This record gives sequence, C-alpha cells and structure tokens, in this order.
Amino acid sequence: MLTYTADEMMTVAAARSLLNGMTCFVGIGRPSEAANLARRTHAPDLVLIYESGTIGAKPGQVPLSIGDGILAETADSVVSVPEIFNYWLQPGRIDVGFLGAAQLDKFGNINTTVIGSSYAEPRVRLPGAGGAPEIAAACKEVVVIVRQSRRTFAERVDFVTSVGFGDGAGSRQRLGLTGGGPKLVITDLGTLRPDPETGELVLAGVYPGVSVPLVQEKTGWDLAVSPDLVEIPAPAETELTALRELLSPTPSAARQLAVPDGAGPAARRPVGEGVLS
Amino acid sequence: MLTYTADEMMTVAAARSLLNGMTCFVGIGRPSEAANLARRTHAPDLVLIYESGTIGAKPGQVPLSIGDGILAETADSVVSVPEIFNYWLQPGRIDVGFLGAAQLDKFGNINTTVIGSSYAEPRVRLPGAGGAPEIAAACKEVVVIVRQSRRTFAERVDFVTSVGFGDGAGSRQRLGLTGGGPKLVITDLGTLRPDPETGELVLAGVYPGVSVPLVQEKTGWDLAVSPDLVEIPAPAETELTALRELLSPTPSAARQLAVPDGAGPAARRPVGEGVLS
Amino acid sequence: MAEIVTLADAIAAAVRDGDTVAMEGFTHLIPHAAGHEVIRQGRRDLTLVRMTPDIIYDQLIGAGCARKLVFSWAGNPGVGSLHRFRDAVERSWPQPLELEEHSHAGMANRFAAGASGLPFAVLRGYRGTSLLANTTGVADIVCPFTGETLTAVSALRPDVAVIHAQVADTRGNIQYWGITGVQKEAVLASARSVVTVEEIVDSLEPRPGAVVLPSWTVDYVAHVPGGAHPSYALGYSTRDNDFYLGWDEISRDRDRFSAWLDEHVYGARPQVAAGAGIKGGAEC
Amino acid sequence: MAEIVTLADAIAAAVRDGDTVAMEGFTHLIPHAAGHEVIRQGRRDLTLVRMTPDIIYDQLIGAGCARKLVFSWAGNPGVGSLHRFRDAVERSWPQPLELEEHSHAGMANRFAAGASGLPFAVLRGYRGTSLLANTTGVADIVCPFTGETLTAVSALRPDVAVIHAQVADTRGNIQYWGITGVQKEAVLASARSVVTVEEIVDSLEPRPGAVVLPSWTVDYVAHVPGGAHPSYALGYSTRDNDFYLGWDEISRDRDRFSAWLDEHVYGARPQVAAGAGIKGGAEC
Repeated sequence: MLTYTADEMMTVAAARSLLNGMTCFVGIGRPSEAANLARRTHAPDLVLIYESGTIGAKPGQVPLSIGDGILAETADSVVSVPEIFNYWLQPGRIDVGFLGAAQLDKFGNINTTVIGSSYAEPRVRLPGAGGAPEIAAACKEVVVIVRQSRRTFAERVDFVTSVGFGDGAGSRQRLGLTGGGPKLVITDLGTLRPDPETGELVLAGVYPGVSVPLVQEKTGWDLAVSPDLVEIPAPAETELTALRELLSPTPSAARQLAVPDGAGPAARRPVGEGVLS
Repeated sequence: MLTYTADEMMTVAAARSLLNGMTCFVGIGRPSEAANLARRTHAPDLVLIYESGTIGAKPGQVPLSIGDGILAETADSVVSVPEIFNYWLQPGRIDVGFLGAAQLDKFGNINTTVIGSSYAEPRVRLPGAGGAPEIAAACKEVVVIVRQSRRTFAERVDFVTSVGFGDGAGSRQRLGLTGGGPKLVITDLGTLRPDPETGELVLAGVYPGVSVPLVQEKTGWDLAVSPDLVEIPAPAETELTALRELLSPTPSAARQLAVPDGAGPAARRPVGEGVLS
Repeated sequence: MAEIVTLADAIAAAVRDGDTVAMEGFTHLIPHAAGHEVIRQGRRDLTLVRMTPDIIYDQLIGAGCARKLVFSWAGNPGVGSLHRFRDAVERSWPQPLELEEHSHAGMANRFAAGASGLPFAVLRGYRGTSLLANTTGVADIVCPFTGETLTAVSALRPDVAVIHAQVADTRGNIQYWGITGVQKEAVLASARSVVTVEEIVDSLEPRPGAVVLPSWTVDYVAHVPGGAHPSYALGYSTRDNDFYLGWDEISRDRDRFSAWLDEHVYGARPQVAAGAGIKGGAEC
Repeated sequence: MAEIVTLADAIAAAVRDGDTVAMEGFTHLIPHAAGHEVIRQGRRDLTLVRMTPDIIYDQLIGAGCARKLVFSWAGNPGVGSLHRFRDAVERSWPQPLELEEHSHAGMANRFAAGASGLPFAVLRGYRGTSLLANTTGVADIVCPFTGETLTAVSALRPDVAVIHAQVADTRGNIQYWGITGVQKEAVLASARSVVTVEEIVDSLEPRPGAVVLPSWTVDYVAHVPGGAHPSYALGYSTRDNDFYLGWDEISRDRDRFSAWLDEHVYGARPQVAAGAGIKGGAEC
C-alpha cells in the first residue's frame, strides 16, 4: 500500500483540478507545485502564467520564487509586470487563478495581509496582497489551496485581501468583479465548494480516512456538507512518483514549499504532519 | 558660387535648428530629411525618435515611410506604438517635435485634416492627425517646416489638427498643454518665430535674396517683422553635399520628399521650383 | 488554440458582413493578402479600424466593403493622398464612408484599453483640437487626486483582428519582430483573430525585439508568404516603395482602380500571395 | 546622458535624506549592492517604494533608513516573513514604519502612470477589499462612456529609481533581459536614476527579450558585478536560494541582524560587490 502525506494528498487533489489546455495564473508555493504536477501528469498543455510576466513557463523543477530564471528561460513569452496584469490577467482571459491563503472565510474571502482586528496594530503582519486581489477578481474561476484549521478557516477573515464571494451570493456582481470567484478550496483534509445559492463554502470531498466531523472540527464556522459529498481517491502511484520527482532535485526549495505564499510562521508546520495512511 | 534650391535652403535651415544631443520626435517627409541631415552634419548625437516606436534610429538614407526597416534595424530600442506615445512622448521628455503642415495659421496651429469650412463635406480631405496633435502638445518645443503661400499660411486654419498657440498667448496654459509649443517655423522663404507676448508668428529670418515684402505677400495674414530680423546664411558646401548624399541613393524617396507629411496634392510642387541663386 | 487553415477558410470563418475589423500593422507587416481575401469574399458593411489606413484600406474602401472608417492617419505614407478614401469622403464613391477620426495616441490607447478589458483609457490629448467637435469616443475626465482635467478615449473592441507575422510554429504560436506597432493590442482587444505568416516552423527561436502571441490568443493562422506586400516583413522582404509610389496613379482613376482590382484581387487565386502579380516598377 | 561613476558617487549624488526611492527588480535583478551603499551612506527618512520589498528592503528598514514603505507584497519569496519589516510594523523597531499598501496590479499601474506623465491610472482592482479603507492613492472613477465604476490609482513619481541591469555600453545605454519587471516604468517615472550593471561593454548586442534604456533616460551608471546578489542576473548568476532561506534566521533576531549588517554592509568596501562576502550556505 502506498504511503503518502496529507500535504501530498492535497497537492495531488489540487493538480487534478487543473484540466489540460487550461490557462492558469499561478501563485507561488503550493499552487506552483500543484500546477507543475498537473503539467507533468494529466495536463501537459496546461499554460502556466506567473505574475513575474512569464507566460507558458515550463520549469523542470518547482521554482522557489515566482521570479526564478527557469521561468523566463522556458516561457513562450516574457512580458513586463504592468503588461501581465493589464493585458493578460485583467480582461478575464485566464481560465483559473490558483491561490494560497493565510486565512479564509466561509465566503471564500482570502486574507494574506494582517492577523488581528487592527490593521495599524496587527497581531501578525503578513506579506500582503501581491497579485492575489486581481487574480481573485478576474480569472474565470479561482482555486484556493490552504491547510485547514479553526484559526485559518474563520467565520470572517480579519482583512479581505482578495474577494471570494464577499458577503455572499450577489456580492461579486454588486462589486463589478468580472471573474467567477472561488470554484474549489483544497485543504489537507478534503475539498470545499461554494453553495451556488448562498456562496458559502460547503464540504464537497474528503480524503480517504478523513471523517466529516474531523473536518467540521477544524473549521471556524458551522460547515455544511454537500449532499453530493465524495471520497477523493488517494494519490495514484504515477501521481506520487511525479510529485516526488518534481520536488526532489531542489532540496532547499522542497523544504520550504510547506509554507504557502503569503503565510507567516503561523501557517508553518513540518512537512509530514498529518500522514493519513 | 553654390547653386541650391529653395527646398534645399529650407531643409538646411531646418537641420540647423536641431542641436547636438537633443532628442527629436520626427515626422515623416521633410522633417525626417532635415533631422537626418542634422545628424550627418553638426549634430551626430541627435536622437531620432519616430512614432513607429523606433528610438535612436540611425538610417543611412532618408526613409520613405516612418516604418521602413532601416529605422528598426538601426534603433537603440524599438517599442510598441502605445508605448512610444505613452511612455516617451506624453511625459514631455522629448526636446523637440518636428512637424510638417498642410495649413498653418498665425498662432502656429496646424491643419492636416480637411481644407474647406465643413468637416463633413471637405473641399480637400487630407490624411488627418497621425501623431501630430500629441507631438505638438507634449514636446518641449516644436519646429514646423512647410512651404509658404497665402493659401497655406492662413489667418486661421480650417481645422485645428495640432495646437500651436491656440487663440494666442495663454491658450496653451488654459488647455493644459505641457509642452512649449512652436518655437520656429521654417519655410522656403525664411523663418518665423512666435512673438513671446502674443503668440503670433512674426518674420524672424529671410534667406539670401528674399525680400520682406515677398514673404508678406505669401502670407495670409498681416505678417509682422521681428526687430531682430536676420538674413539666414546660404547653405555651406558641407551642408549641401551631405544633403545631396543623403537623398541620392534612393531616387524614388527623393522624388517624393517634396510632399510634406499630411499634405495632399494641393501642396505638391516640382522640386527645383524657386531656385534663388 | 489557433487552427492552421487556408487564408480563404480563415477569412470565411472570422470575418462576417457588418463586422468591425482591425487589420493592423504600422507600415511594417500590413496584412495585404488577407485584405484582398476579404474583398474577394465580398464582405460588406464593415467598420474598418486602423491607425494608418493605407493602400489596403484604400482598396477595401474602393471595393465597397466599408461602411465606416475608424482611424488616425489615412494616407499613402511618404507619397500623399489615398484617392479611393478621398473619393469616398469627398464624393461618396462607391458609397458614403462614415468617419470616426482620432489621433495616433488616441487610437493606440483605445486599442490598449480594449486589450486591458477596460472601457476607456486616459491620456493627454485632443485638447484644443477640432477633432473634439468632430468625433466620438473622446471625453474629459478629471483626476480624482489632483483635479486636473485629462482626456478619456473609449476602448476599441473589434470583432476581428487581422495581422501578418513573420513566423508561426506548428502549434499556432505567433512571432513577429521589427516595428511591432499595435498588433498585440489589436489581437488581444478583438473577439476573434486571423494571422497570416511568412513561414511555419517546428518551434520558434527567441529573437531580439520579438513579440510572441501564444497560440491560445489566436483563432486562425494561415501560411501566406509575401502576404504583406507591398508592405514588408523584416527579414523576409523589403518595402516595395515603388508600388506605393505607383499606387498614387492607379488609384486616382475609378476605372483604372477597378481594372486593377479585377486583375490583381478578384482574378487572383485565394491562397496565392496577393503581392505576387503586382510587384512594383513595370506595372505601376 | 548617463555618467559612469562609482557606486558610492552615484548614491551620494542621487539619493538624499527624505527622498522617495524606488529600488525595483521583480525577484530578478534586485539592486542589493546599491541598497547596501544607501545603508552605508546613512540615508534617513526615506520613503521606500517597491512592489515586492524583500531582503534588501528588510535590511534598509532594519538599518533605520526608512520612514515609510509603499508596497504590494513584503515577504521573503518562497520562504515567508520579512522579520525586520514585521519588527518595524509590529513593534516599531528601530523606528515606526508608515505603510501605504497596494496590490501588485495597483502598484504596476501607478508606476506606469508615472512613466506616462499622467496623474493616475485606471484598473479593475481593489473593489471589495479591505485595502480600500487602509491605504491612500485609490479612488473610484466612472467611465464617461459606459457609466461603469472602476478604480483609479495615483501615479508614482519617485525622486530616484535604482535598478540593476546586466549590461551598459560605454555611452551609458542600459540593457537587461529575462524577467524585466517594472524597472522601465520605475526609471521613466523617477526624477533621477541609478543603474548598477554586471558589465560595461563597447556596444550592446541585440538580445531576445531585452529592454534597452537609452543613456539619456539614466543619470548614473556604476559597474558592480554581482550587485544583485542574492538575487540574480540572468546569464551572469543564479538566484542564491540558500541565502534567502538563511536570511530567515539572520533576520529574526535584532542582535544577529545588527551583527550581520556590521560585518557585511558597514564593514564592506563600498565598490566591492556587496554579495561577495555573504554567499549562502555556510554563513546563513
């Protein structure tokens, strides 16, 4: 029987959400890992776009930063940073935006700015917005990947860095956001999807061996369960092998990929925690 | 004694107005001819910028169009057309804008759009604005080169394509135009400069053998004469030789350079007309 | 993903009667062959958009394809007037031509706004000119920070962009270099796009100054060597200045123009590079 | 025309106490050596502008050079927090740090507006976010054509831009390639500029993807090989990821940070590439 970590399961589940031929605006950290895994397995024609201006990058390993040389060297095109946001992201021509989070709320809003009730005197100062607000606003759909805990999955985020469904269904339309918003949240326990009526995230899938009450216990709001709840298949051997190959050649990068983009030490946990089987 | 044409005198006088090290946004036709002559004679470090996006072009011959391959191949940098207008022209970082005209009025306003009182039913439809309105608005100063006649030098232009001093002194400030406006108008008879008080063009220089009454007779308004009127020296042998070399290798281009940019057949005269000495 | 098809199929699929069509190329890389195919296919009521309408638009206008022209400089570069354009504006032949006239800076920003998914762009422009009273899509806009009044121009969002490039790869990625103009903006601003290319290669090689349009931004690619003639494709051809000079004579006379069109456009086989039979010099 | 001078002279001439300074470089080509020179020269009260303040801004903040930070993502890329930045924000050490916080799209457009000589730029952004209530330079703007409400951001016009490039020629023309970021905009938006380069050559050769800044857009050029370390210059060096990882430990502790600064910045000779003594691995 294959053994794998919860992080590996999460990355594999995230990779599966990306279809071949899609264009994907990739955040750094786990989104980049998952997008590169997808390209190495079922989606060889996945187009990776990084906010550093690299369009169609084909890195052999997962880059540590969104500006590693390998991205420029393997890209179909490298454009300036103003251009990547204005001509490529903003008009809604990108299929999927792939983001991390330090805090996420029940309407899929993302916080990567400050933890605590005061912006001026934060408990934890996080790195901030980066490209995320406009990725979340403009892409046809958004996938979020984030480890699950009561603190991370809050009723309401302390600071809305990037809008999911705002105050609920209809918010995006009222705000004039052109993209579709979060379609899928992938955690180390399972997956959440927005209720199409309310915009509230509900539990849509669990990994093998994960119980619904466990997920609910690790969620800071009263998590509803989809009537169509599925058990997500464990990683296939091909998926695990590809993932481990992708990470192995750059130990320093791999060591750090456990830290999602935009997350401070609060989100840091050793890789390997949460082995499920 | 050297013989030369009025057109040659005009081009030489125009070239002299460009100082070494200046940056010059060059219109096609005679402005391009004069700017290239300046670069070949006293201003080897003149930076030629064309609206096609070529910055620092160093053509060996005068190009027929602003998009000839030689401009891109010899440029320091080639940028997109939106960029040349937004980043390079608009902020006022260009020293001199060098324009032609089909019609020019006493306040240095330029018409290259329609002749006749009705835009909808013009007597003559000219090519239109091109880059000229923003060149005239933004460059630190503007030089205009145009053959002189009562019809061309009108009291008021039929259509203001590019603003000189508008309705007179103060107009540019009221309109929020950031550049300095016309500094010099070079014709086949002499040169005009704006009166600093009124913005009205006055006769500032005449070529050898040209009388003030002749210039006034060829001007559609009551042309005042500067107290500092000068006689402009005839072309030096070095200037004439450089000009003729510049034009000689491309007979088809040379044949057509008599037609200023933006001018229809109305402005067309055979080269060689008006030999003065 | 771009489909690689014949020019005739590309135009048939992409360009429809009544469309707003931007055939772009700033002197360099003008899609003449594609324009001829539009004429051959008899498209009508087009709104033609282009910063520098030149010979190919003169031909489209003279052939009766255009209802409206959106532009900033309509001339024969370095030569003078476009006579078919003038005939349409001054004498409504072969039909009236509605004009929407701008400056280059305005048009470039309108394309950039379209490519950016914005309804307008801001620039310093048009102020004090007679253009303001005679065009649409231009308005004052006040800076919310300084109170300064600037100019807004409305976005261009053509139905179709048509451009010519040096190279495509077999997957439909497009590469062009030299004077790159406003073609990227035109393609990204338009709902559909057609690209004719000098050459199709297995894979693109990086080149100085090259723009690459990924395959997924383009709909149809057609292999049309010489498809820019009498404009040029840097590295493949030079500008046929004699043709531009000769066009002045051909286009002055309605009958002579029509005869030229019969022989060199209607009479040409679609996929053949339209420039082939009309090299400058002798015929002009 | 750019003057070619020493790094110390360039910084002394261009950067003054109280200036607004944009040291740009999007992960690639970050002007670390120039930043160290600013620290060495003891500049104070700077408003530091940068889309992605990372290690070099962490150092400038920790060294007490900065009064204010204008930014969109302040982190150690791929690693986590900037501890000197956090210490300044959370505990005002060594002094309080005023923040003006934006998104990347906002900052990129603010630089572009500055480069364009416009007081603001328009984008789709910020709407619905908490940034709106906690920053300045952002306002609603209504499209005069469609009535749609969009977002305006105020232009950035720094006093000085500082960038690192691969090559300059002896006349001071600048060339850089790879990930080119927002450096062109930063230089064109700023009143003054300093460029450090890996190499000075007789004449630039055209390169794929290269940006060229003509000499007349730049004030000071200094030859500082390795001047981007631990960032990199494509074709000259690779990103020293171990240094980025190691910085996490160095920067967590005030004393350890100060000792590092003493040894590697204050103790280093000005014109020596500041990266030389601090290669990753062992020391981190």
